[in-house]
Amino acid sequence: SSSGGQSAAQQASASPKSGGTLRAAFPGGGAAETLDFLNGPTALDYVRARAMHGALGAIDPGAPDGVRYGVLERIDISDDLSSYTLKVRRGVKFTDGSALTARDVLYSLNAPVTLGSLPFLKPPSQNFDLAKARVEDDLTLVLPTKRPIADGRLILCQSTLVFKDGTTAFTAGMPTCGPFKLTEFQPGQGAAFVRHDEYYGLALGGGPYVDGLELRSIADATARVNALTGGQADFAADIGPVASRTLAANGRFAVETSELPYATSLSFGLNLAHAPFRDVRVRRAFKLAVDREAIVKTVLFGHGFVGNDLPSLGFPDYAKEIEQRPYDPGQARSLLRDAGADGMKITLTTGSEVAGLAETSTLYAENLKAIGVDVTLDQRPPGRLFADEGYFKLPFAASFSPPTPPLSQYESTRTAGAPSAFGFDRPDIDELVAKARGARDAGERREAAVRAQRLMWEEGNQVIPVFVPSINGQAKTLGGVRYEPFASFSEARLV
Amino acid sequence: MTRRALFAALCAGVIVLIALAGPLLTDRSPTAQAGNALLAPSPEHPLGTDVVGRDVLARVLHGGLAVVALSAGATVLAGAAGLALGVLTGLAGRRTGELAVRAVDVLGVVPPLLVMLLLATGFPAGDLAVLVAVALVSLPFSVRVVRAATQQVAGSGFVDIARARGDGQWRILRHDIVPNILRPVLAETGLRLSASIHLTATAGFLGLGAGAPAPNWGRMVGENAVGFALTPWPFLAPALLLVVFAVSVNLLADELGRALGVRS
Amino acid sequence: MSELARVSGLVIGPASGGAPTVDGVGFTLDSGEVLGLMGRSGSGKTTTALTLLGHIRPGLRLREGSVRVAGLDPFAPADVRRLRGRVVSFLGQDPAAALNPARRIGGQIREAVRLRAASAGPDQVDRLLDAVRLPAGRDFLRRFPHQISGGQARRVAFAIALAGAPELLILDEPTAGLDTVLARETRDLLRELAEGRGVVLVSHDEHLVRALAADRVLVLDAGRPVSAPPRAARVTPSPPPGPPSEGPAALRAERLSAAHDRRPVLREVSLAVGRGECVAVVGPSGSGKTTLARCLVGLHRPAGGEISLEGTRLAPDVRRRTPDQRRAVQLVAQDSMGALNPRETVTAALTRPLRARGLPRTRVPGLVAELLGRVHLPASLADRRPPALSGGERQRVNLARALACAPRVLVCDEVTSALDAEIGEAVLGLLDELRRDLGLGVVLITHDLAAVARSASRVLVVHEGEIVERGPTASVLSGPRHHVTRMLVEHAADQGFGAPAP
Amino acid sequence: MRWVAFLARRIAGAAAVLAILSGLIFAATEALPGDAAGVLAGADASAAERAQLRADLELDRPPLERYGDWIAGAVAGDLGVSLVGRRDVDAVLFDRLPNSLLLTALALGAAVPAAIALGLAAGLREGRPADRMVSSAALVLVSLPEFLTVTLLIAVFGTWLGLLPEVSLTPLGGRPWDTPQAMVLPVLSLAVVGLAVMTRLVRSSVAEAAASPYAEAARLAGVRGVRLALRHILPNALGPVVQVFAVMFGGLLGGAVVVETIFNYPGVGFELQQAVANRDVPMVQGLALALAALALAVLLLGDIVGTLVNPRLRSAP
Ligand SMILES: Nc1ncnc2c1ncn2[C@@H]1O[C@H](COP(=O)(O)OP(=O)(O)OP(=O)(O)O)[C@@H](O)[C@H]1O
Ligand SMILES: Nc1ncnc2c1ncn2[C@@H]1O[C@H](COP(=O)(O)OP(=O)(O)OP(=O)(O)O)[C@@H](O)[C@H]1O
Ligand SMILES: [Mg+2]
Ligand SMILES: [Mg+2]
Ligand code: NI
Repeated sequence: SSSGGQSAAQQASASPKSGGTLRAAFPGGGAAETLDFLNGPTALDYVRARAMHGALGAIDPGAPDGVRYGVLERIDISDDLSSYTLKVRRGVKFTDGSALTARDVLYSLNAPVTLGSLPFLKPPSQNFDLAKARVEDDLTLVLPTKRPIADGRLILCQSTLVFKDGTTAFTAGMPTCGPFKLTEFQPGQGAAFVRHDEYYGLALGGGPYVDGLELRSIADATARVNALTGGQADFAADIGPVASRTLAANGRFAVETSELPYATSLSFGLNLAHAPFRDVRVRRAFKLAVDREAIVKTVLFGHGFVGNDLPSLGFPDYAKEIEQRPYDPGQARSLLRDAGADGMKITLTTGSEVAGLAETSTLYAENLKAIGVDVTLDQRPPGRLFADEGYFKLPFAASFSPPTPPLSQYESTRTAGAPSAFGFDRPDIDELVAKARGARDAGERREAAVRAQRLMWEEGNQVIPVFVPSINGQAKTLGGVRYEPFASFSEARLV
Repeated sequence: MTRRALFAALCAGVIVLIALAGPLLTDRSPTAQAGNALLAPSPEHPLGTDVVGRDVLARVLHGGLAVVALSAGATVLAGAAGLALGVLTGLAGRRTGELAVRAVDVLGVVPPLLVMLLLATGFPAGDLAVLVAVALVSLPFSVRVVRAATQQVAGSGFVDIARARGDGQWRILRHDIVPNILRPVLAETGLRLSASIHLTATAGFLGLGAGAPAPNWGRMVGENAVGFALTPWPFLAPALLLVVFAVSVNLLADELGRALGVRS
Repeated sequence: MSELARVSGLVIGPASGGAPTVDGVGFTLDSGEVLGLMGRSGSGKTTTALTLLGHIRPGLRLREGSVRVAGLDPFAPADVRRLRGRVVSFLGQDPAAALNPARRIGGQIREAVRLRAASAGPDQVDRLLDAVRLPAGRDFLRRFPHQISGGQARRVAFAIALAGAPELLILDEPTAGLDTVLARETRDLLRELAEGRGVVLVSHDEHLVRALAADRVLVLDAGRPVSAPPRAARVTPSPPPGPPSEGPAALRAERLSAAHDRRPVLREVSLAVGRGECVAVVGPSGSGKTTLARCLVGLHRPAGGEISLEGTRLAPDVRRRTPDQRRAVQLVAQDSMGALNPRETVTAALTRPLRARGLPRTRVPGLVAELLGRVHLPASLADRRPPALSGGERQRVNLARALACAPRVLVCDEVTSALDAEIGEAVLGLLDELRRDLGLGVVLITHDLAAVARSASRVLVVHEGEIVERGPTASVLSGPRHHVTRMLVEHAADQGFGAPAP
Repeated sequence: MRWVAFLARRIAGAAAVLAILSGLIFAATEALPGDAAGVLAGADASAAERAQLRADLELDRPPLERYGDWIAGAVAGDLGVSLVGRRDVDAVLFDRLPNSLLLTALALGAAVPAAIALGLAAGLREGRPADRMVSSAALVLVSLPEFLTVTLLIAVFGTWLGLLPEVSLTPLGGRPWDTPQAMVLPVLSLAVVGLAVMTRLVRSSVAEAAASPYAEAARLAGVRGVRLALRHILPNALGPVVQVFAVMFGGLLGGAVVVETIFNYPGVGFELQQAVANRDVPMVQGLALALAALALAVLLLGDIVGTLVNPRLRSAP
């Protein structure tokens, strides 16, 4: 039952009530957890940061601009797509009482470069020329782009959090402007918060509704479920498809899955350095061979979305007009035969980094055997898949990708023969993507985006059979949990 | 042979038989998807299906060989090395003995999991890594038990006499030391086997060791642990086989020790 | 006088069936009485005595008969608890094996005192130690059983048995392995102890039994009570010792010193045994005889001195000696229980040295049978393990095993202490024969001056680690010069083993 | 004096082992394929980004140089900074080690006396019903893989009976012992595993000692029951047992990973596993070294006690 977060939220708002302490369990990273979310390796680090720091906004396909604004009021784009004007919301206050200004926002956008960060926080600095940014007044910031782009709002709002100008260390006592105030943090154990009473959202009639928030770090999925069922937590993140079925049978708990676009793609890279994959028929055969429905049904117990070998399902730029590729082992087999790759030998390297990856790989391998590929599965222990320098040299490797807008993601990972493209180097598609991002006219933009994606769909070297949402368990008393892109509790309520 | 010994031998025999002849007893593929995941037992799937919808019975029948070979291999490896090292260091002069024991200590103090993780990463074949890791991890136990027992016996009058008589080390070992330390050694061997079964299963549980999707009781236990609450069989069937195997071999070791240790 | 114990119709045999070990034994004992239990080695004395404690050795089974001690049945679990240690106290035949190797002797004695005597002051321990003539010093009490001499171990065990003044004392060979002075003192002590309580005295020492038990003597023969009193051991005068052989001595030790834990126990001891010669080493218990024996065979590393075999110098450590040298010098150890591998049958124990000599497999069984015969052990023992042997049988297995090596020198540490006069005589006769026929040199460590007189050509007297007197047997025994020798000889004379007339 | 020399020799030996181990640990962690940069960067990072990360993390310096720095630091009590999360390794160690030590100590504290009691009870009654019962139970327990035992314990005490929490959530800012009820299941899980192993060893040693002549002599002297067991039989049975207890401690300490993971117990084993998964080399090295040092210390203790309980060794250490 992928009921989505909405219904529960509605339930909760039917009888709105404030107060209580919400306890949520997340897979943590042990002592490696840090308040420095720029370098924090786990999802929990980011969730925690999101609770304490204000965000520029969040991606929201339903909103007019494709984003829901946070500490910003709006983002205006110049007609030539070369300059973005950020309007800071008036009255956003830090916990030390000072007001948030455009300078703080600029500093925060620059921080991933000046303070160092993990790659996923770098897109704003890659797309905007921050050195040339101008602070017009306390509430106005103008950002020139490096080259004209239309999807800058998504990039800015996807994951940027704001903190005070001049911050160099992330500590428990630092001023923050998010929905909650941190009161206690213990790496590997958890963090405790109280509601930030000066939070700008309250004045707008929103949350947070709970008085306190506890984010607990529990590494083992079974343990998280146990914490939930044992009443030690109200929310358990990422419990995985199997546990979700167990939980669904229990009347006191609900299984909630994140809505699109917040789903992780499971993908398989066909390395073009490996001769058989240079033949597009072989690539197509590999795409036709996979039984996507079966994977969704058996591996994900229905909590998943069938993929169409294109990333970023659910984002505005995603080409939903391209027809769904069928499961056609017969045609796959004949394509292989035509290409002379019948009975080809290949090793599929996979891991268990995210829920369903290992199982999906297992089923895919069986699907491939059925069309006559002699496939060996190399299942690496957890945490081992990308650790290897040689990962991008593997002929056939599993991967996953968190939800990101398709075009900017393509540019940062697959253009100009980037190693992560597994030898896929198509200047024509690169150009189409660049055009799509930079076109002033919406129709033109759309058309280029779809054309680029169709080419990737037809000739690309990525098999993306399914998208796995975040599957969480929660007490029936909890509602209003949102995704941006991880679970956020700023609007959550306990009834 | 006592009734217990007979029973133990029978159980162990059945398990080994399942392990060896299992693949012949089914024509179902142990890796092919046979239906929905985690189906309850039915006539078609007597033990149900596992987390990815493979027939559990077929996997159980195919998955014994690796485990039996792995645990027996590790036991023999660790047991033999432990006996040899333990006896030698127990008999050797103070200096040499101490040195050798220190050397083994090096192994003993590295957390077993670390050894396993390191080896599982370093070796290309995961199962071999598990075997070596298990053997290495068990070795210090073996050596210490055997060594302590040996030291106790080595001080007795009859060993003195044999030595004074000119019996070679080997003869003393065979006639005086080994028979008198046999009980702890056999008990220890039983423990080695359980330990290696544990570690193999734990490796599976933690996702170490390569070879997936090939079935292996240890790995099956790990793979299906999440589905325990939905249908226990994919988890229980291999776990039970492992436990029965360990119990029966331990029992056999005990009975053997009793039989050999009879004080007329 | 009240009846303390009654045994009737006792039949005990191997659990696996076969001829009984004890067959129809019965007796009664009043308090104040001493009952002597005599008979040949293996005749069932120990087995009978143990029934008073309700104990049957593993492998044997009580077939018939009843036992009552102080009106209680020792074979009833409830009664045995009230008996053992309180009413009945036991001194075993192998005290070395009976002491707990992991505990200090002081602790073991103290425990026995505390356990049995309700109002025991610390002086109780001292009194016991004094009674058995053991030093009460801290240094001694802190030692472990393997750190004391055989005679000392027996006295420690005796002290433990005496603790708490039990009503019935069962003593299995209380004087075996004690020097004549101690043996005499033990006899006096026992006479004192017998007042007001009962004593069952198992001994092959006819004089001791006769002195204490008067005519309350039960003689066993192959498990059956026999009426005839045992034939008095006739001490045959020794065959005139042959003249010391020419050439280098078979075994020679020169200025040998040794220590235990840096405490010197041997000081510059020199000794030589010629081919075919028998040299006796006598001395009070704890004087260092066993240490000397262990030095000779290389099991104890001397602190100084030299040992040579037929002129060739021997390494002090047995591990450094050649196989041939090792075989040439054999030890028959004092602790006969500890010296046998509990897991090895008699046959296996004898087969090993024979095979090690490289004898063909086919000849071995014949030789094993021959060896058993020579030490007067029945072939029925061949498949037993040491716990199923009597004390004297074990001693003889040890001897047979040493002989199986075909040694040139045999170091015998109390080889006849657990043997009755007849078998003891036979064993000494066997040694004579080997000396004569094979030129075997014998170092005879013993407390039995009669045996010395019978076999040895020369005697060394050790006292506190030093040789205080040496000389031809006849002259030493008849004209002892050192006071220690004098004491030993005098006490021997009291016991009836007079020195042979000069 | 002899004892001083003996201790000095043992301690020097342990130090030498530790030195060798530090080299081994460093080499082994170096040999792990891949590095933290790869893990941190994720699948989508470019080669340049990886290189940058490697440089940031100082992974591009020669290994020997880094080993030197590490050892110099370790001697001075500074184990460096973790690559992931950038925390002082010693701080993590000092935070987690007490928790693990407590868990292990409680487990051993529960298991050792119980194992001795059960092993004695069974070994003294060899072949009788009490022995059968204890031996069979130990046999089955010893044959159960840890995670199975843990799963069963959770199912019984947590899920069915609802007596104890299934997860050991330590109050934030507190220590595990602040919520003792949350420690029961982890301790029990760990203890059960050790208990079975040790019971079996104690039993076999005791059975051996109980059949010895001195035990028989003690029985004939009227020593019975607890006294017989504790004063006469146990001292002789203890040699091999002490040794195993010592190895056990090291094993439990480092091997508590499964238990710590399942209960989310904040211990060193759990951190170690995380660190290996993260390829966080300084963290792995620091934790492994600390565990090794600790285990060595316990082994040393085991050796000393083992020598003490074996008088033949004791009199001439
Ligand atoms: N291993 C040992 N450690 C310390 N002292 C010992 C050891 N063995 C023997 N001793 C002591 O050394 C002395 C000599 O012992 P030894 O066994 O040689 O005497 P012995 O002459 O054979 O006595 P006995 O006639 O009683 O057998 C004794 O005082 C004894 O207590
Ligand atoms: N477990 C057993 N099975 C069979 N025979 C045994 C067993 N134990 C002892 N015997 C035999 O029983 C006989 C009597 O033994 P016991 O120890 O009573 O003799 P003993 O008269 O004390 O002899 P010694 O003077 O040599 O000590 C011996 O021949 C011995 O071999
Ligand atoms: Mg006897
Ligand atoms: Mg002696
Ligand atoms: Ni004097």
